[in-house]
Amino acid sequence: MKKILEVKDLNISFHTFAGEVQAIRGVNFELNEGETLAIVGESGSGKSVTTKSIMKLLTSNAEIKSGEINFNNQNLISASEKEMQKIRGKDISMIFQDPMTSLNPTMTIGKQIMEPLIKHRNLSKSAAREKAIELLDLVGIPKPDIRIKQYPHQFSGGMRQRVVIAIALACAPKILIADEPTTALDVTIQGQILDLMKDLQKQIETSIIFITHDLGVVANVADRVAVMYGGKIVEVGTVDEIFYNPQHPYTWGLISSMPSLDTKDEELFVIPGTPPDLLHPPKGDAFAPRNKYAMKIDLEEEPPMFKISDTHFAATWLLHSNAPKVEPPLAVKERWDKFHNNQTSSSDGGK
Amino acid sequence: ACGGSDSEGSSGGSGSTDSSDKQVFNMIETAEIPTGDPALATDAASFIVFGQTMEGLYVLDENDTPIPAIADGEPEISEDGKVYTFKLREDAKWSNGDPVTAHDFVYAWRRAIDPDTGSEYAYMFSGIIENATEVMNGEKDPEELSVEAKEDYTLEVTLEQPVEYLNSLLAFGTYLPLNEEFVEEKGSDFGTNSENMLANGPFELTEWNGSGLTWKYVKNDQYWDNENVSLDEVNVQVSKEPSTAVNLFNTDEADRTAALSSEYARQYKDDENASTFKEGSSWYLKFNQERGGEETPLANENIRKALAMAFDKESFTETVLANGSVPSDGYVPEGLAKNPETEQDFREESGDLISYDPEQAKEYWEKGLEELGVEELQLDFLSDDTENAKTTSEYFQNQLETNLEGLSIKLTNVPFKVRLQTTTDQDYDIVMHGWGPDYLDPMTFLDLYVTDGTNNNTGYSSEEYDQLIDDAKVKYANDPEKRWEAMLEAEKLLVQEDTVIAPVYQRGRVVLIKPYVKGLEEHLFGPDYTLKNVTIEK
Amino acid sequence: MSNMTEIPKSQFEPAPRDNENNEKIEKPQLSFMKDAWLRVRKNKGAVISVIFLGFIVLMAIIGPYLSPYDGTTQDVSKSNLPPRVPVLEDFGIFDGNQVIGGVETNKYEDLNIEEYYWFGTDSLGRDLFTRTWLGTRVSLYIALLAAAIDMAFGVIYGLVSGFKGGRVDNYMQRILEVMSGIPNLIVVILMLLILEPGILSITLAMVITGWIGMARVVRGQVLKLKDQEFILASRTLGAKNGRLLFKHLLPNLSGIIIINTMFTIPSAIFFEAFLSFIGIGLQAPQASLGTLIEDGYKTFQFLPHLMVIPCIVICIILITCNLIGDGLRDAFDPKMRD
Amino acid sequence: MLKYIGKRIIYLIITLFIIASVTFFMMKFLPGTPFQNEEKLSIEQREILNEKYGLDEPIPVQYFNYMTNLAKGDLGVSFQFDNQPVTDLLANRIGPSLQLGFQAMLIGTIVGILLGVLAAMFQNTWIDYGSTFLSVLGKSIPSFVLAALMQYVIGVQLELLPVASWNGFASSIMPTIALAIFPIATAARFMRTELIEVFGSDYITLAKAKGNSRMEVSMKHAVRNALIPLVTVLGPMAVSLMTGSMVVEQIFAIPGIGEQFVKSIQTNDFPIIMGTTLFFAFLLTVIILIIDILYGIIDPRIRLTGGDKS
Amino acid sequence: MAEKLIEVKNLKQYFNEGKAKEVRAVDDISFDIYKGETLGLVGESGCGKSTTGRTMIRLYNATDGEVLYKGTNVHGKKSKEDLKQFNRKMQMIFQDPYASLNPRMKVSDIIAEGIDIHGLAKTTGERMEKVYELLETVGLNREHATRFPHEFSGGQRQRIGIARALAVEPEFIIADEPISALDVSIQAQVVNLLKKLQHEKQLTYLFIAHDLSMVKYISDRIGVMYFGKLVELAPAEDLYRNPLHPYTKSLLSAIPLPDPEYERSRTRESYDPRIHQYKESDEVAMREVSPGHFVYCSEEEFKNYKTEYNK
Ligand SMILES: Nc1ncnc2c1ncn2[C@@H]1O[C@H](COP(=O)(O)OP(=O)(O)OP(=O)(O)O)[C@@H](O)[C@H]1O
Ligand SMILES: Nc1ncnc2c1ncn2[C@@H]1O[C@H](COP(=O)(O)OP(=O)(O)OP(=O)(O)O)[C@@H](O)[C@H]1O
Ligand SMILES: [Mg+2]
Ligand SMILES: [Mg+2]
Repeated sequence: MKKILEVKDLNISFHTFAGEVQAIRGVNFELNEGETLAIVGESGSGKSVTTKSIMKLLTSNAEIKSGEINFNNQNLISASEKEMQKIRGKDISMIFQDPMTSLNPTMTIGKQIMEPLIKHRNLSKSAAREKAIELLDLVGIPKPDIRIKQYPHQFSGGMRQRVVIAIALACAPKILIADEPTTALDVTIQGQILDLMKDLQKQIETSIIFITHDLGVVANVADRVAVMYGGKIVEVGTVDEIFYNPQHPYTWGLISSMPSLDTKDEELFVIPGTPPDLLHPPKGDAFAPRNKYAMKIDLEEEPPMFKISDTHFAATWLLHSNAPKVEPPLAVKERWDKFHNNQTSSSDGGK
Repeated sequence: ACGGSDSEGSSGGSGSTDSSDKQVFNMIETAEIPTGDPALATDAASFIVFGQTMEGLYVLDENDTPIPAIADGEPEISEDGKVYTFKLREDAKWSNGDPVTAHDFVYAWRRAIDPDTGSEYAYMFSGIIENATEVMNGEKDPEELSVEAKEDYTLEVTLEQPVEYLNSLLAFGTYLPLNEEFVEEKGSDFGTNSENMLANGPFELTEWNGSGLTWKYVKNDQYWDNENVSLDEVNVQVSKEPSTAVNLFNTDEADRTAALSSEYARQYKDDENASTFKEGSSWYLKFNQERGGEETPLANENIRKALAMAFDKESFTETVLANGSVPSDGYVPEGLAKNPETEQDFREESGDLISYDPEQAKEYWEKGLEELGVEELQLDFLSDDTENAKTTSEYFQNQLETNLEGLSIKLTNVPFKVRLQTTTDQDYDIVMHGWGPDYLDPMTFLDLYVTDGTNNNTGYSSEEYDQLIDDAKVKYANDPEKRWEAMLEAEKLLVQEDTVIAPVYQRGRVVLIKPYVKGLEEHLFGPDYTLKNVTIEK
Repeated sequence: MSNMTEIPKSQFEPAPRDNENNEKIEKPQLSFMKDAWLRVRKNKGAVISVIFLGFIVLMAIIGPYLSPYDGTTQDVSKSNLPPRVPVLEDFGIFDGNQVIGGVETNKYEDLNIEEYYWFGTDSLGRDLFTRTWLGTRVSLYIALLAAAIDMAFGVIYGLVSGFKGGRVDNYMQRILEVMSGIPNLIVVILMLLILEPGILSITLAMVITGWIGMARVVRGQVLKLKDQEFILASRTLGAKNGRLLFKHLLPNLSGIIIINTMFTIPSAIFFEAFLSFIGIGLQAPQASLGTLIEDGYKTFQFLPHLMVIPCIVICIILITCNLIGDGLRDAFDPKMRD
Repeated sequence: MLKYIGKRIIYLIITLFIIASVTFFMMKFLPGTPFQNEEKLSIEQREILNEKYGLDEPIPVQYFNYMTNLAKGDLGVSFQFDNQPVTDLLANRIGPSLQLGFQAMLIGTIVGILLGVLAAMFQNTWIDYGSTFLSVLGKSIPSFVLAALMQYVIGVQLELLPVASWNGFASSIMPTIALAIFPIATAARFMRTELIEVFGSDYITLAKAKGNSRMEVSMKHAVRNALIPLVTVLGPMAVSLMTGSMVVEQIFAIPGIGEQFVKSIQTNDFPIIMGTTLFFAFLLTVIILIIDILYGIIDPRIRLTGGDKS
Repeated sequence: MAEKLIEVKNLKQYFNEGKAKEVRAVDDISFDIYKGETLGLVGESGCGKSTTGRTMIRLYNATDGEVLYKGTNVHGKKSKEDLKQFNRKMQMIFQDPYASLNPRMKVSDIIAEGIDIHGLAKTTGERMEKVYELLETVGLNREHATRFPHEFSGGQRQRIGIARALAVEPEFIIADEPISALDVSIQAQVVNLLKKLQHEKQLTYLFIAHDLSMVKYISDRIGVMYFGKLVELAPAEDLYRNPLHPYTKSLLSAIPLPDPEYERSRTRESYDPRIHQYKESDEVAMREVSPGHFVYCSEEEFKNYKTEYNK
């Protein structure tokens, strides 16, 4: 598989009135052609900042301290604003979380879809309109020729999100970044949108970075999953590896704190405490204070990425050869068992 | 002075290459023209317009002496001095070509006095012309006003009693003639813009829309004496802001400013373009002796005298007003009237009745306080919020408080209307009051302070004073010398002995006028100026 | 990763856990106001403005006592003097020189005046330094009074209107609409003619329509806040209206009230100056910055200092108030607006 | 839409009625008579005149008379300008005021918006500080000072423009600038605040993500949205410009309505006071109505209230 | 579980009644809540869940219908004292952890508000004691009492909200999406806490949410709402196993589960209300398909559901 994007050792800080917020502290990942990479993690863990930095859309108080973002043999971090403008919307486009606020309320839907088409594809106005109607049709909006003249407030939430998707797909981008595209929607509509995205991905063969904190959604859309915590990726692997063979205690927490349809009376697994204060990131593992399995070394040294398989890495000292074997939460254990059974029965667990 | 300069005057003294030989004069006024109807006119701006566009039986010459205009020479006066028969000049015409006849006077005067017209100056006829008061009060018909056109060019006027100053009244705006046909045709639109007006004077008013800030006078071809008018056109621009007026003058957009404000007058008083003129209004402090039915401290004569002597008028007019006003030690202004025999000015003859004298003031003050049995006094000082009134008040406050120990002055500056109301209600202690003449005679000032006079408002009541005024009005109506004496005595009583009022100054004005403007006549009564004899000698 | 094996085994023992600290908040305690203050402090413009404004206020308080002259004593022989300051005059500025009609003169020398008038004197020979600060005092007083009345009235009106809602709100809004239909200058002028002239009536006249803006803003905010869940929560606990208004709504409105007031103060000062110009200002001998400017304005072509000095003071007050208002808005905003 | 406008017009009439009533009774508190030479009139004369102008009747009767005349569109006759119908006076005077107001408004909003956009785009740079400082300074200098300074420097010293008077466009330049300062400052400050907020919204990020440049984002997407709140303050601002321009009118000797109005109050010219107040109020309410309609044009969310919701 | 704590009978809540923009947020719904149980309420956004809860607690005056609390109508005329009592018995926990705490009040004052209103503490010392106790009950500690809400994370805020509700010792709590705005990792904290409290204090819950897996976990019975109507009401297990109403089915089929294998094989069903094709004459009402399992249906559908259920 061909790498299309590579993020290396990214460090980003925000300068705020209270001091320097170290939002991203060494993020590495890569994105392959045609795959969907899901990034999960709790609120404030740096998911949005990471993806916004790919587009170079960070606010003015942000500073990219170090790192590389390689796209098409070009390091975007050193790209000029002009060059970025050519990439944005054309090669990389983005879908935002809130369909209610991400459309310009005073511009017709048509204009908003046509904008990137005229810009990057040099289409004429009429051609762009035609294409826009086509796109609306593609994302399943009935009567697109009428709808195109309407304003966002005349659309329901689900329809707006489709419009946002249509805008993002207008130029058939190589990478589509979807930052919590369904969080604000109902489950039923969410399901439709997810199906739609998967369909479209097949049609235009784009790679997707999908941000969410809903593990159900991740399970549905992702090929690979990166788990973020405290400005870092703490575990990355294929969707099966993350769901059935999670290694990082934070991932354990995430998975087991969700009741499955048949958990009943037992207490849910809880990740206690609060997220780290990125103004003063703790020494050692940022997750240690909330980690039931924390060891002395967690308080002193940051864990490196331990390799579990070719595709699966996790940053926890528990994987160190000297670490004691610990008992993961029950729910995780059940998953492990399933995974190992699968592994033994059929060797290809991935796709 | 320029009367002699004939029409050649226009081209005379050219030197400069005047492309057109037109004589154009640009001037500035401070207020809009409120009306073009002489019966309704009440204020300077309107009377200035009539001064240029209309002539009555008399007009004022450059020395403010009434001279016959539409009247053809002096009238015939009956034995008892009550019936005047005027011959009118037959060459006088309205600007539409109609002749000016005796009927025009009859019509105009009857119209003015008719209550339905609502003239605020109707009282100018009252007590002068027979039946005027009754007509004015609606007790008689306007037709009963004793003025008659015996023939087209003969006007007979019957007076209530002989009037010493009749000529000056006949020069006044309310006594102007009107063309009946024209006025009736225009109805209520008469005088509301320059289209709806007729002239019988040197100029016609044009380009006046009724409330605009600009208008023009153009030479009236129908005017009987138009050969002696050299100006072709006068452009008037209203500027209420003194600095703007000066700026316009300095950029040569205006040849004459209106009266400068104190600040500018002070700066420009030595300027070669500055011209100072003493106006006819007298300004003084009025002391209220009775407030809310009770005597005020000012009922005490010593207190009044003390106050009247306790401020420096000289430095007031010099430094605070600095606008050409002169300190005054009497009530009747200078230049208003002359002794019928000696030709001596009333002011001069009457002399300095009360002057600045802090020492004397202190004495009176102490005596007054003792009589009142107090050590301290607080008095209200009421004044307009115009005419530098705030600075003026502050000046008086400072002077009085400094010179009179134990006095504290509380200032109240209010708009004009409020000041009038407060004065009428006698709800004040001291008020700064100004009065301008309605005709050229001291009586226009003096009869204010008779018992219960409309404008007395001080609670002052003196049988002696009332008697003197009555004598002057009735007993000596036909005896100018005696009458003069009575008036002199009255002023002395009012100011020097009873000190009902404390004279401060006679108002003056400083205007900027280009040296090439010659022959502008300024008046202390009636229109502020007349332009008939103006020439531009660039 | 090379040194990984070198990590001693002991390091892999379970870390000591103190459950107590689980929920500990590291940051020092911050009240809402303190937090806002921290934000304001970051805004350089606002901080500098606070310093300048503080200086002006200080001068309004002590300024009149700094000069040897009392501001009401007149000496017409020393009228209209230009500024002259002891040390600065040696540097050729503020030395009493002025140019009149293109000629440089020094009135102090011409008239043998020994005194130093730091800001010069006015037409009655009064010390302008003292008068400027006295005027500042009056202007600030008027402005604060106006702002306070505006605030009290506008806030109550807005609160009631927004909180009661429904028909009451509808009527109150109609009343506001009518009130704002009346051109405010008319009201002010009429009020000043009817009322006894003075500082209080000027202030009242200005306030008559001034509170409308505040009422609108407060109402808007109340409408937004009253359906917030914390209000609903309080209701479900059985809270009465008084509690909702004063414990919940009012404290949350404080931000916009302060900001609005910061903008009311300069507009009141400005309006008073404007009234002075059309001749319905203060009673003499009271002077405000407005009347001083108006006085000086008449002669600014010859005696610029009479206008320029009070003008500078008024500008400083207005600019600083505006910038502080901005700073406060930025500080309160993130939570207050949406 | 029509129904909405109809409703608003009814409100407008009610508002005007209330304003007329309030002003009428307030005026009756004014001291003194409306007669110019009040001081020289005797009591009897005053009574005669009062009778002539119907001022001797009980106030409720006067009120009733005024209101019935008003309903007929008759605003009465001025006292100051004898026999001039108030309607004519207004007609004569309103032109220059409206023209100045309009010009100032136009320049003010355009320049102000530009300044505001610049300030917001370059937030916290010297451009921002400069624009902020300029606009606050513009707001801080009393307009009469500014007008007089301009007249002196530009008119007298440099002789670039006419010092005063009202003829032709050239003479309207300085007054327009003097008047425009306030809207410039207001619009700039408003625009800056709103834009900064709009810049923080998701749709702006999306617009950037489409590859728009800063300028395109600002002009195509942000400005229109930031304009919405500005529009609300434009109404009252326009009216105060057209009516509150008395200072500028006086300094530049412009035959406008503001300057006229102050004088009518000082001289108790009741019909003009009433007429002008009503006219101002009418203007204000109509402008507010227009602005509400304009609102709908700028903001499509408001346009279709009650209408079809397809 | 026999005792009915709450009976909701034909409750209606229309907004802007009679106007063009009338919204029938709650349109004639009836259900009971038994003492000590948790009733879950699910449905898509805007279907009227919150409105139901808020009307029950009298934040809105019901357009029609009644809510009986232990047999007395909550919405009838009541004396101030009765109201106060009622306010103590029924409490609410809100959705938005940011909007539900007054940013200008200290945590101690927020929690003590109910204590203050109902005069439950005689001295300030006693008041603070109660506050500390409540803080500890919800897993926070004493020092938090003097802090301001903005210093807390979402989960902590939500627990403060719970503490506030508990302060008046209620019997019945309406929890309106108490976890929707929280991170997955925090949700469990709150849910565990709610469960623990229910055990300790014998509380009854109305639990509103749209996350069905969480609802199922916490609820004994579940009601499904669609457009202001209750369309299905059944014991939690039963509902999941045998969903009858097509809307319920579509809802269940849409829940994403953290199980990639399941996700790969899932098929979503969509719901189109037109499939019902009710006729004028049809009496559409809640009908009991099996004991405790109600469906909103017509007579005809009822038969079909019955056969389907018994399959
Ligand atoms: N403009 C900014 N200024 C200061 N700090 C910021 C800014 N943007 C983000 N941060 C900080 O960076 C960190 C990461 O934020 P980010 O938005 O990437 O989180 P996230 O994982 O996307 O969370 P969520 O799930 O809530 O969207 C947070 O601690 C946040 O406070
Ligand atoms: N105060 C109100 N005035 C008018 N309409 C309202 C009001 N409150 C709610 N509504 C409307 O009532 C309907 C039901 O709203 P409600 O908040 O009860 O839905 P919900 O099921 O809680 O949705 P969500 O899951 O988004 O919280 C919605 O259409 C909403 O727009
Ligand atoms: Mg995010
Ligand atoms: Mg809800």
